[in-house]
Amino acid sequence: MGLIELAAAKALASSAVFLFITLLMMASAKRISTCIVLFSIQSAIMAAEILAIAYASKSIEAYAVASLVITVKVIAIPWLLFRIIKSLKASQDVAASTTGAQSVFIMAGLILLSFFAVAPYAKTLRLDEDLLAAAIALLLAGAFLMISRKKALMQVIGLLVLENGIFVAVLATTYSMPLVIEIGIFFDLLMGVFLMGLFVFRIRDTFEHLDVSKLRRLRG
Amino acid sequence: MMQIAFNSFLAALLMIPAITLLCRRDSRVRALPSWLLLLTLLAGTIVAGFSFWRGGRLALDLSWVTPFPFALTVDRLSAFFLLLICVVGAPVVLFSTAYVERHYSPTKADWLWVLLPLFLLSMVLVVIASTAFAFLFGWELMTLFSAALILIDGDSERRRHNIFIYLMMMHASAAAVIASFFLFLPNASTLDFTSMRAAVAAMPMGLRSAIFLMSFVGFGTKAGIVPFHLWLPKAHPIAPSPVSALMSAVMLKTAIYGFVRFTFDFLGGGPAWWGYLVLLAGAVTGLLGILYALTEHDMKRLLAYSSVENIGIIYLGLGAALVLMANNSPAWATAALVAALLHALNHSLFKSLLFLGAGAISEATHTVDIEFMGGLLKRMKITGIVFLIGCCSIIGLPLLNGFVSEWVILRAFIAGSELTSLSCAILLPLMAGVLALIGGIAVAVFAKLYGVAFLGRPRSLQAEEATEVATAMQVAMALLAASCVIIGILPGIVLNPLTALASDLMHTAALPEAALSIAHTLPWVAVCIAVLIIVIAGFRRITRITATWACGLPALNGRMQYSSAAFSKPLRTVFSRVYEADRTVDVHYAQQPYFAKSITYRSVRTTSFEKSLYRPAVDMIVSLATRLRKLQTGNMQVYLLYIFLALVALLLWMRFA
Amino acid sequence: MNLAINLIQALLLIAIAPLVSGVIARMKARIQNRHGASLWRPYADLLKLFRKQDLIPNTASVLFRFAPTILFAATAAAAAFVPMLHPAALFGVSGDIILLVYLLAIGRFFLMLGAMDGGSSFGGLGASREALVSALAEAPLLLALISVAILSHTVSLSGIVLTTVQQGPLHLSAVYAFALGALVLIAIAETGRIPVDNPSTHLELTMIHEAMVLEYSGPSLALIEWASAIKLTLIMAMLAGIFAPWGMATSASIAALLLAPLALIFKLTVLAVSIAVIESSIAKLRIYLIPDFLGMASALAILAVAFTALMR
Amino acid sequence: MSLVLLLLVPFLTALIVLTCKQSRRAVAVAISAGALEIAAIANAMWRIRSVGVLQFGRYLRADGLTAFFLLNIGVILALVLVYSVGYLRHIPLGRFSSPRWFYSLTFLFVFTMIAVYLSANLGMLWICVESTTLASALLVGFYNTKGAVEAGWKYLVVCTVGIAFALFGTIALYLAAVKSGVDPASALDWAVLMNAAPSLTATSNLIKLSFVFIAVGYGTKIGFVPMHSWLPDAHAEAPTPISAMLSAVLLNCALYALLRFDTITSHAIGSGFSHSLLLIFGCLSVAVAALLMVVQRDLKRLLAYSSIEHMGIVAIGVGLGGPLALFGALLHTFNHSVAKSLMFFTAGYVRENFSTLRMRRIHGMARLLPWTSAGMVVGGIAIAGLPPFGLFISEFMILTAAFGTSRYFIAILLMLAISVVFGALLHHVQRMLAGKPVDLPVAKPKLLPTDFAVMGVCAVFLIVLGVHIPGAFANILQSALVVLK
Repeated sequence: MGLIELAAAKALASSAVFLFITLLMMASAKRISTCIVLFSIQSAIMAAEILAIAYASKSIEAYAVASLVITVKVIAIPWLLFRIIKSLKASQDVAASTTGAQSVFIMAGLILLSFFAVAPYAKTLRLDEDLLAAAIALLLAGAFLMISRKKALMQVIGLLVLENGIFVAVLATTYSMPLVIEIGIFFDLLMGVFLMGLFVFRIRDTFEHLDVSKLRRLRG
Repeated sequence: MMQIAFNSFLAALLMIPAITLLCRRDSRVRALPSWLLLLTLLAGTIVAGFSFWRGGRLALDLSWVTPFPFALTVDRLSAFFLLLICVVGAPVVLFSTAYVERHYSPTKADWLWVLLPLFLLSMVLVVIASTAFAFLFGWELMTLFSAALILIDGDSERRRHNIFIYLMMMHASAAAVIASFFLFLPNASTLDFTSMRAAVAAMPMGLRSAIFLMSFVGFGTKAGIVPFHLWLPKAHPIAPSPVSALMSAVMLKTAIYGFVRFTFDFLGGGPAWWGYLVLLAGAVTGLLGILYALTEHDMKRLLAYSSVENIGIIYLGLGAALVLMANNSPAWATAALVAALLHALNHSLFKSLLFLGAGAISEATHTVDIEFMGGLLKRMKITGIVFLIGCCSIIGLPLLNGFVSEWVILRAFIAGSELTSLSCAILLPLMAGVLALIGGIAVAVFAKLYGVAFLGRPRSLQAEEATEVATAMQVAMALLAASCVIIGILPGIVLNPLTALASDLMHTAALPEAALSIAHTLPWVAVCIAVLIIVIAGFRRITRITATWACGLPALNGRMQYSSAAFSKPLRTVFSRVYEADRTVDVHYAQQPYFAKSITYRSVRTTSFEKSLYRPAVDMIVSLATRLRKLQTGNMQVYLLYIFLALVALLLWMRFA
Repeated sequence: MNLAINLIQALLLIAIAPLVSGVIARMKARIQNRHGASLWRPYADLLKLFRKQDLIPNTASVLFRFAPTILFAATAAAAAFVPMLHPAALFGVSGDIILLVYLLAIGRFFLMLGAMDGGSSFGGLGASREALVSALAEAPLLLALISVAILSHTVSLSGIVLTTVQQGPLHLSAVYAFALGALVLIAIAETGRIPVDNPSTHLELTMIHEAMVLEYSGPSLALIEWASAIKLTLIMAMLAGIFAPWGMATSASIAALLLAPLALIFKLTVLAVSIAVIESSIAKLRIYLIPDFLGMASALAILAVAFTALMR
Repeated sequence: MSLVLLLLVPFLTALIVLTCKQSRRAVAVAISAGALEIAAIANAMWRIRSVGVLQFGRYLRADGLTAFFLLNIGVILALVLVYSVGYLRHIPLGRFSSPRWFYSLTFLFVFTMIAVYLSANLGMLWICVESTTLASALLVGFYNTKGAVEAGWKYLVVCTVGIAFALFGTIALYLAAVKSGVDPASALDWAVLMNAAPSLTATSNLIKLSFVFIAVGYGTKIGFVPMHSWLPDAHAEAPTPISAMLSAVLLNCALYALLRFDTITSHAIGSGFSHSLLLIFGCLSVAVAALLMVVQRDLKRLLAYSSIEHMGIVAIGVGLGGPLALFGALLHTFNHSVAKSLMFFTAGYVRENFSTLRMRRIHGMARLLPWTSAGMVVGGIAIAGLPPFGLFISEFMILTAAFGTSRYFIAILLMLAISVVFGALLHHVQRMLAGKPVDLPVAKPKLLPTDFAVMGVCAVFLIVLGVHIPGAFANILQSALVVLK
């Protein structure tokens, strides 16, 4: 067993932990830009995993997917978000509705919950347990961020985290889905973020603020 | 032959609206649709009569058109109610021909002539349907069309409120009816009447009772039994008079039809408590109905309440039938059923007569408030006389149709004393007392109505200037009055076919001969009284017209007569518990405290049911809704939270279920 | 033969009605230590009235004229139901209590209308009070009759009488007591005697019947008076027939036929006396106490019906 | 090939129409393209009828179910296009809000929805559903008013989140399939999964998990309570033709996706689980929506909630299972989309004339806009589920099924809810129709012949389906049922 295999195996084994760390940091982050950076790190970790898998299972598709992840999630989307931030010239605060400490604790709780949740399946499916857990954790974390952060951009980031979660789930299957589908999903994602960016601008223009919790004209 | 007539009858009812819309432009043929409708109804009368007296069956199956089986069958029961519809419908249409053109602008008239046939058609559908789908189809349309007809008279705030209540309660009743049909489902493969009939045998008693209760509530609401009567006095009076006539006289009867269909035809009777329930409902409805009528001085609302009362009487008959059946005295049960059905027919005859009369009066005096009438008999002879006949029939005076049905019901009650079960033997005869009490109060009510509206001095200018209405109207009313008299003197003509009908509904051989003995007596009594009257009237009398004695004071005026409120006061005090009226007396003084400039007395009676039953229900729904509304906060993050929670909840459910 | 007897007794009732009221009046007078008018006075009155001319109020309509006729006709027809000399009656078997009660209602209804047609306030006053009484009296009357009908398993008056005759006084069930009580009270109310109404007063505060007939005069008034006399007699005869029918001619033998009228006269006299006694010993009730009076009657009637079932 | 055509036409139209500067040309192009598309749909349906299943490559597939929903979208598309001819007169010109943008986005929207119907692969199905959101979000925010932007934003985010869950569900299903030995390459193909379904029982837990996520995900898009929150906003703020599209086609679109998954799940682990889930959502939606309709103040929000209610009814129909209930449910989707479009069209006229949708500011419609009122009455009676209109039939079927399987609780709840809905509609509509006319803020624009045509066609559809289900239509429904069997 060569060194690289070892590295790959290590990467796979420990990547979940890295993901959790990014999540906790996101929970405690105060500035949007921090979250964006964390997001791209998160994506990078995923890319690393995929590369590892690709190397392990020698599948070209996996390499393609990895490159996609790097281009779209690690580079394109963060860049797009930074552009938006710059041109918005709005304050960088994430406007959390929970204090940092609370957020971190909740996040930790969600991570534990996810382990509890996947337990039954991991057994039956002979899956890498902590990856699946990480997937769920990312899902929950994304939802949590969207619910607890009032800034429109944070919603976007939360959504991205959430989708990362789904993506990790795909990884957990250790089989890659048909390439077309993957590409389609990525494309959709990109479009989605782009659109949301568009709406962020519109919101800024029509409401002079970006606090989505203040968008409450339509109710009942 | 009859089959063809039957089909063309239905087709015609369907076509006439189209014809109306075609004819509206041309003034020469504007009247065509109404006369066509009249002819159609006469044809219908013949068809129904054939099937009612001869017992012939007619059938029409349209299932090939519709997604669900849609079959129409005329057996004796359906024929009876079809006859009822046509017999009442024809005079009403005749009346309308004159009424409409005086009251409505051409457009409104067109609306009426479009809607009226459809309304009739929907009622016909209900009574001749032989599948659940057809029945419900007609049932729902009946409500919609009647509401549309009510709207012709205008859409003021109050009217709309009443219509709203009407439609809501009808929708609820329809739901109950639908339920009572569908409860047959697992046992009856398809919802056509024959298979439903067949399925009952296999059903457990609980299910049957559920069906019975559902149909009791559903049809009861349509029929207007207390406490589901709320809509009736609100909806009937505000319709155009011919329509009120149809609603009160015919539409209510479709509910009776449905109830009879279910309880007697499908379920074939049940345990005694069904009967007790129906009896109770009948008694309460009858009493409260007539007591509420006593306080009214809006003529049409009074008549509406008296419809409630008569429905109560019909339910008394039905209840008696159920109880007697349950205590295996089938012959008398049949008699009671006959009585109930006969009263349904009678009520539709005299009630339509009275509502048409009310229409004629409101046309002559431009009011329906009897306090502003008076002395109309001198000014509108024919109307006055036929209206009198209507009043006499509705309070069940002998030699008129109302008496016959009440007589048979009373006989059935008395026959109840023969039953072995003690409770029945006590209860049924006492019910006769209830019926008598209802009758007694009815006498007071209609003495008041007729006395105040038609007799004495005119109580207002418009009453003084009232003139007789158009001939068509008079003829229409006269026809109804005549039928009242004929049935009253020769009840045999309807009693015998009804007996046949009832006995093959109940699968009983023959009626106790005593049950119909009245049919033999009445003609003789009629002859005897007629002779006496002729003899006495034969005497030569010298008469002189003088002024009414005014205790030596200068001439009296209309305001000095007993008003309708004054007339009913003694009885109202006796039953003051029922009314819980909230009265207001405000006096404006010229000089405190002696010289009152004006005294106004207002007594508003909102039925306690409205306060204690319906208001709370509505309020509950609305408050629940407003509370739910708060959940839609407008904050997107909360929305996300909902999704999130839904997901978590489902995951847990999945885990532990 | 039967038919003949029936016709006779129907006509007899109509004929003697005024006499009965005359007797009552005489009795009252005697009790009040007055000499009183002759027994035949009512006939004289009727005759006089029939000769007079009929004054019609200018507001009145055709109904005002015909109400008395119909009233009389209906009451007379009702008279044909009541067995007096012989259990069987005209409309024999099927001439039943229900029809009887409702026939009386006809007259009452038209009298009310006639009163309201007069166009004065008295008519309405009388009519509304009459409405009160009749509305509350109808139920107990019917119930009381039904209770005896139940005992004799028939609704025809003759049938009821016949069974009582055959039972004999000692075997009567207790139901009769209740029924009798109820019927007596109702009879008083129906015929407008004290304490419910006072036929010999014209006081606005109290009068019922008199207020209704205030506008009538001449033949019309005669018919009304006669009709109410018939009603009174009819109800007395009915009481006698139901509760003490003994002495009626059950067979068509000469002896029986001779005995029957004597028995009838005896019974009617007894009843007349008792009415007279009541009328002169009790004070009239306030209008608003009449419902209680009739309530008592209803209670008795209900008990009567209930006991028919309980005591079988 | 015909499938490609189906997709190509709207896609190209979306591009071409952008080039037409003046609106008349844009309208012309749009109408003709619409005609073309409808022809294509007809052709495709005909082919499906003859062949049974159309397959193009690995990713495009059309069977009976597709055919039925294609019919639905075709009819509504036609109605909406004709309606917009009259409607476009009133589009306030803005940066993006011009007829050509409107048409371009609309056709993009149509393109994505048709893609949903045609996708053979569940992954692609997901992609298309998500892209419907993206395409329509801009349309919802079309007017760029505060309300529009807010609604658009909420719509976009909420739906994307929901759909994300659906993706997770899809993957879980994929995982399950692969785990139980389906070839990974084709483990998302519907046909393959259908064949393999019986052998998936081994991983029943995972399948349940997947269906929960699917139900929540696509349920968000269908508008099941409690995921419905985006729906009233979007429906109320979108341009009227789009509101019609959203509630008449988009909801069905998501429903279609759910149906596909439901079928697989039922085949794999028995219908018990998925159907009870659907029943829960159905009952919730019906009850809540019915109550909320009572207290609405905005006409289009009212209609939106009624859409939720009807989707609930459909869900109940599907959840009850059995041929009759399913037939009823599918029929109900069609009836509902026609009736609801009619209602939205009338709502459009109301806004044009009263320039508000606050129902308490609207009086005397019956006198001011007799024809619009007539349309509203017809539509109202129809969506209240009364004869002689189609929804009565479909609700009758669903109720029949409910009682037939003696699920009394659901049946009674359904009937109660329908009564409440009736009350709410009656209460609101009568207040708008009657009363004395308000003086209109804008000069009353008269209805074009096209408007009459649209309303007339809707009414005719409803009445015909109310008394008689044409044979051809019945066949289409039957073949759709066959797919779901």
